[in-house]
Amino acid sequence: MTLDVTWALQWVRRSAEVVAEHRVELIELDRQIGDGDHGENLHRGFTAVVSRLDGLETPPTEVGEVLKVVATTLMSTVGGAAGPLYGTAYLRAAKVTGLTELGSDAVVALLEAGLEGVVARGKATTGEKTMVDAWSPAVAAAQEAAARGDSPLEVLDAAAVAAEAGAVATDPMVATKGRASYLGERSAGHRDPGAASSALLLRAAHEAAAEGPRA
Amino acid sequence: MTLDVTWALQWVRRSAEVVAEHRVELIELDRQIGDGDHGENLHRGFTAVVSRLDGLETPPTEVGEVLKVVATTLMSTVGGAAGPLYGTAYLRAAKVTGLTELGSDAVVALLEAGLEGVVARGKATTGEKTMVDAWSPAVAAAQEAAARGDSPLEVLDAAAVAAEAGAVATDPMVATKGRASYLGERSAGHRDPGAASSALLLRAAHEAAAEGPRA
Amino acid sequence: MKKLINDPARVVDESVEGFGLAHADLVTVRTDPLYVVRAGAPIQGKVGLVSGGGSGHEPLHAGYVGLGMLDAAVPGAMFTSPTPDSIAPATLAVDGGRGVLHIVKNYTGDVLNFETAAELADAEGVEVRTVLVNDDVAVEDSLYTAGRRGVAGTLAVEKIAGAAAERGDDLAGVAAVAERVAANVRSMGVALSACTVPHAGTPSFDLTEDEIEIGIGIHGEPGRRRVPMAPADEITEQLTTPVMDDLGLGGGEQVLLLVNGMGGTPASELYVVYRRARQLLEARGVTVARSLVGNYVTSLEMQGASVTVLRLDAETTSLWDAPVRTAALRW
Amino acid sequence: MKKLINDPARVVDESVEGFGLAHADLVTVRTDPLYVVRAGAPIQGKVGLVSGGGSGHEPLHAGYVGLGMLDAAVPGAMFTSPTPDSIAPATLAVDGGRGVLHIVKNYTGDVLNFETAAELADAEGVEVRTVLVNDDVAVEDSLYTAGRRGVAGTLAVEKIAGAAAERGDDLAGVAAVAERVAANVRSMGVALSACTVPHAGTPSFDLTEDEIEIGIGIHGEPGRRRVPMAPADEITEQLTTPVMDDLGLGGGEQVLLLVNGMGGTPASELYVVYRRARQLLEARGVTVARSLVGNYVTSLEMQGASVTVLRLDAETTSLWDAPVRTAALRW
Ligand SMILES: Nc1ncnc2c1ncn2[C@@H]1O[C@H](COP(=O)(O)OP(=O)(O)O)[C@@H](O)[C@H]1O
Ligand SMILES: Nc1ncnc2c1ncn2[C@@H]1O[C@H](COP(=O)(O)OP(=O)(O)O)[C@@H](O)[C@H]1O
Ligand SMILES: [Mg+2]
Ligand SMILES: [Mg+2]
Ligand SMILES: [Mg+2]
Ligand SMILES: [Mg+2]
Repeated sequence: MTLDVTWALQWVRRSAEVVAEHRVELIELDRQIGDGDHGENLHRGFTAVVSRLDGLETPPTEVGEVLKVVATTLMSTVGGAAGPLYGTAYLRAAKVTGLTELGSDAVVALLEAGLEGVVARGKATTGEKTMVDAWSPAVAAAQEAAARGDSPLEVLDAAAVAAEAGAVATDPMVATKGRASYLGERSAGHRDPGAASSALLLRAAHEAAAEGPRA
Repeated sequence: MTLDVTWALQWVRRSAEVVAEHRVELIELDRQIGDGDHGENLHRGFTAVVSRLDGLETPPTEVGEVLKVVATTLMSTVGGAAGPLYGTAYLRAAKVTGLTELGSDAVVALLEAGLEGVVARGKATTGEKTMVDAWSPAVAAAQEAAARGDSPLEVLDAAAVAAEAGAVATDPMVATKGRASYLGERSAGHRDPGAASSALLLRAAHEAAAEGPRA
Repeated sequence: MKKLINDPARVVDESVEGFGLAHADLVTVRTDPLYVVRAGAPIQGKVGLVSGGGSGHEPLHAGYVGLGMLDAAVPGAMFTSPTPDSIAPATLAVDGGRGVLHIVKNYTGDVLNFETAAELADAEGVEVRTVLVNDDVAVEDSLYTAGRRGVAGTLAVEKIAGAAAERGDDLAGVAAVAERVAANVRSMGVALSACTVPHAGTPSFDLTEDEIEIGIGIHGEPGRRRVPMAPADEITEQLTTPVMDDLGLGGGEQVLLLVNGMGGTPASELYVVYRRARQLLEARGVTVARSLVGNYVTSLEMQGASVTVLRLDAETTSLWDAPVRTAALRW
Repeated sequence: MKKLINDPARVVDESVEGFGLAHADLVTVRTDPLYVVRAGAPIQGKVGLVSGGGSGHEPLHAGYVGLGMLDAAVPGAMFTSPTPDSIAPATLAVDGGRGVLHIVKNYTGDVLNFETAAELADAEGVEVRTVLVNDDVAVEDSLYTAGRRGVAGTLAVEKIAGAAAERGDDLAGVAAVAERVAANVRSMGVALSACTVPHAGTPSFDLTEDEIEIGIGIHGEPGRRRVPMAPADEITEQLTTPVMDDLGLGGGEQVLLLVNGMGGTPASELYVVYRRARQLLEARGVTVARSLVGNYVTSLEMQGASVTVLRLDAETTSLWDAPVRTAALRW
């Protein structure tokens, strides 16, 4: 499908689904090196996003409108570290997508803005065992894919693949940002929950595009 | 051996030993239907009795003197229900034994006084699942044995056998006195810890008499 | 068993020593025998108030020694009543010339040991009156038992009688107020988990993941019945309804509602229980005029709670409100 | 998991509702968004104090709302920082015209959410200053981490800054006192057992019968290291020594010693820890001038404790002593 507002809405719904499906897994990852709430927080947040979108009187007409609803709803319902971080990511992403349909470059711009949002708030760089370790390779892969002329769908796939690899790559890292950093060396050997959820959300973006519009 | 002050001292030492040996078992019985301290309380008490007797400047010369030390030390170190009950039992027993050597009738009188002490303080009758259910048959058996002319040693044996049976007989009873009574019907199916410890103490009296003086 | 202790045999002594150091402005700890008295005791011209019992129920009783409450607390071994030879000296130590009230939770051991202590104090010329606290409605057929247990209602008796003593009531007067509180207070408790007495080392009973014990006391005893785990609102009903019924509470009455944690329950859960208990009282037309929520009469680290309701009258309300300065209760 | 709750998703709301009912003389609970304000807020002419954070640490923060301490507390979901859209309204609700101080425990989530809330309040014309509490010495290489966590030392910052606001200090003054306390308070904690967050349903970590976690925070996170169970005195040393060292405490100094229970530890054990911590301080020539022992900053039903030491000066001592009237702290 084309990456228009229908795609954006579908991305949100698919996000809510994957977060619900992986709620327990994300809680468990966070329990290992954090405080065990990441899956619950995102689940609460995306449930709120969906019901907020469902409740809108006039349906959004642009991708950016949808992402802005996601941003403000996550900020006001998720809490913890992930709420402001994802909230700012979606807010920045919303700003660069004042278009009715996204091409490959726009997808890259969206992802870049998201990463910038996370970094602006969280001040983390790669290798600190945070969601940046999923977003950063995702952006790089998307840039490469767009540069070699891939379709928007392919760009999203490249981003998701890279984010998934990035999440896996957090396993051996010693955290130096976020709650896991309190564990010092003991944080090694566990996957960062925020990196894992980022990979899920980026995969959801690709799936929403691949699936075509739902009934 | 003759039932003189040496016997009384040996009874105390043997009591301290059996209480130490059965400490965990008595705790466990009390844990089932009470608060799990009976073994610990008696252990603390008899340890104190032995060290008090060891510390006496002039060794006691009469059975009654020994029993009075037992009484006051238990009263001041055991606490809970068992402290005052055993304390009063030994105190009453001490009074009837102002003799240098006990015959069968004196043994009976000693046990009768002990039972009276328990009943005076605790107001329990048989069948209420308390130490009275050990003491009461013990007294009856001792009376019978003495009446048929048994030796003091045999009288003590009869008392111990009856106390042991009496303790076993508390198993199916529903407690109506003491802490186990709070459980109502649920107290059935467990042995009363105080009856169990009473049987141990009476058996110790017999063993002390049977053993002969120690080195 | 994992506990922040050094030696099971020394835990009471070390704990009370720490308590005395932490609250030297309020209390003095005497050793050999061990008891805790209000700083400056005896207060001349004031009736003395002494309570005590097995340890493991902290802050009861030492946490309630101070202005407007107890003059002395006598800690026994864990879950074991203290002996007369610590109760009697504590009694003598707080006699200000107007006699001493013993506040005794109704357990065979406590009753017997305080009885002897009272005789000993009497022999020394100190007049002693005793009030028994027996607020636990879980013990239903009290005719056929050792009687009802004293549980969290003890706090109310100590607070209100303490205020009466502080305002200068004589021994008969303080005892009468204490009796009135004891007659109007009822409690019932639930355990979600057992507790472990240091010297025993194993939990006081064994519960599976979906069972709870209703009608427990404060010594880790099993309760009256074991029931399946249920939502807090349902459990709270099982505690509050018998309490209200036994008190015969009717519309228009005023009460104090105490939701007491057994030691290992998060405060957040106690407030969930409080919320429901209050709804139930209000549904009967009863006004909750005073409230207290927290760990006040505990069973070591047991998870669970009890609901205590005290029927208030104008005098007991104002005595409840009177100033109190103790380690665990102050206003 | 056995808890006195109805629905994991409703526990914070129901608990705070119960809290508001129990302490209506001290606080008012606002809903949608949820926060707790001091009765009568805003107090005109007084700097407002707002704190908040994930729930599960009760009595922190709502238990400290009232005269001489906080003006508002903002509870998040269990162990989850609240969001700006509850923090900002709470901030506006307690502005008495002289600005508001945010007291924020140093966690990424809390910092970010309070940051946004401060911006929102600022946009409404309310001046906001923020003090970060980061007293946990367990986080050693704070340059390479999110920085030290805020744990039980938060209580001291809230109490002392609250007293400064109550006496009429301006926002800069209250913030300066709060910073001074934050700079002079250190803590370290131990867990004997984990805790279970209602929505997770499984314990936050798994410990065997003879292991403990040293250097834990207050969110059920594992600590810095897992060590074998040891006597209380040894454990207390492992907590107190790093705290004293980090503060650089020397002979002749005066401190406040807070031994804090994590929620599931019997009071008797906390006093055993207090006793040893005090011995260690006194062995360095430090005077323990003020003390507090109890469950003040908890991790649900976790068994364990933390040791907090605050270096006192004349002003902070008198602010500590100043009257306070909250649900969980009053004198
Ligand atoms: N400074 C940061 N920069 C980027 N991501 C971060 C930062 N701090 C935390 N995170 C991410 O947030 C995730 C945790 O989110 P969550 O569990 O919802 O919040 P909290 O830690 O407050 O409980 C971590 O797994 C990590 O990916
Ligand atoms: N009223 C009573 N009369 C006789 N024996 C009693 C009475 N009450 C309790 N006991 C005995 O005391 C025993 C319990 O002793 P112990 O555990 O030391 O005291 P506590 O019940 O105070 O913990 C019971 O097993 C029972 O045999
Ligand atoms: Mg988390
Ligand atoms: Mg017992
Ligand atoms: Mg006992
Ligand atoms: Mg969190």
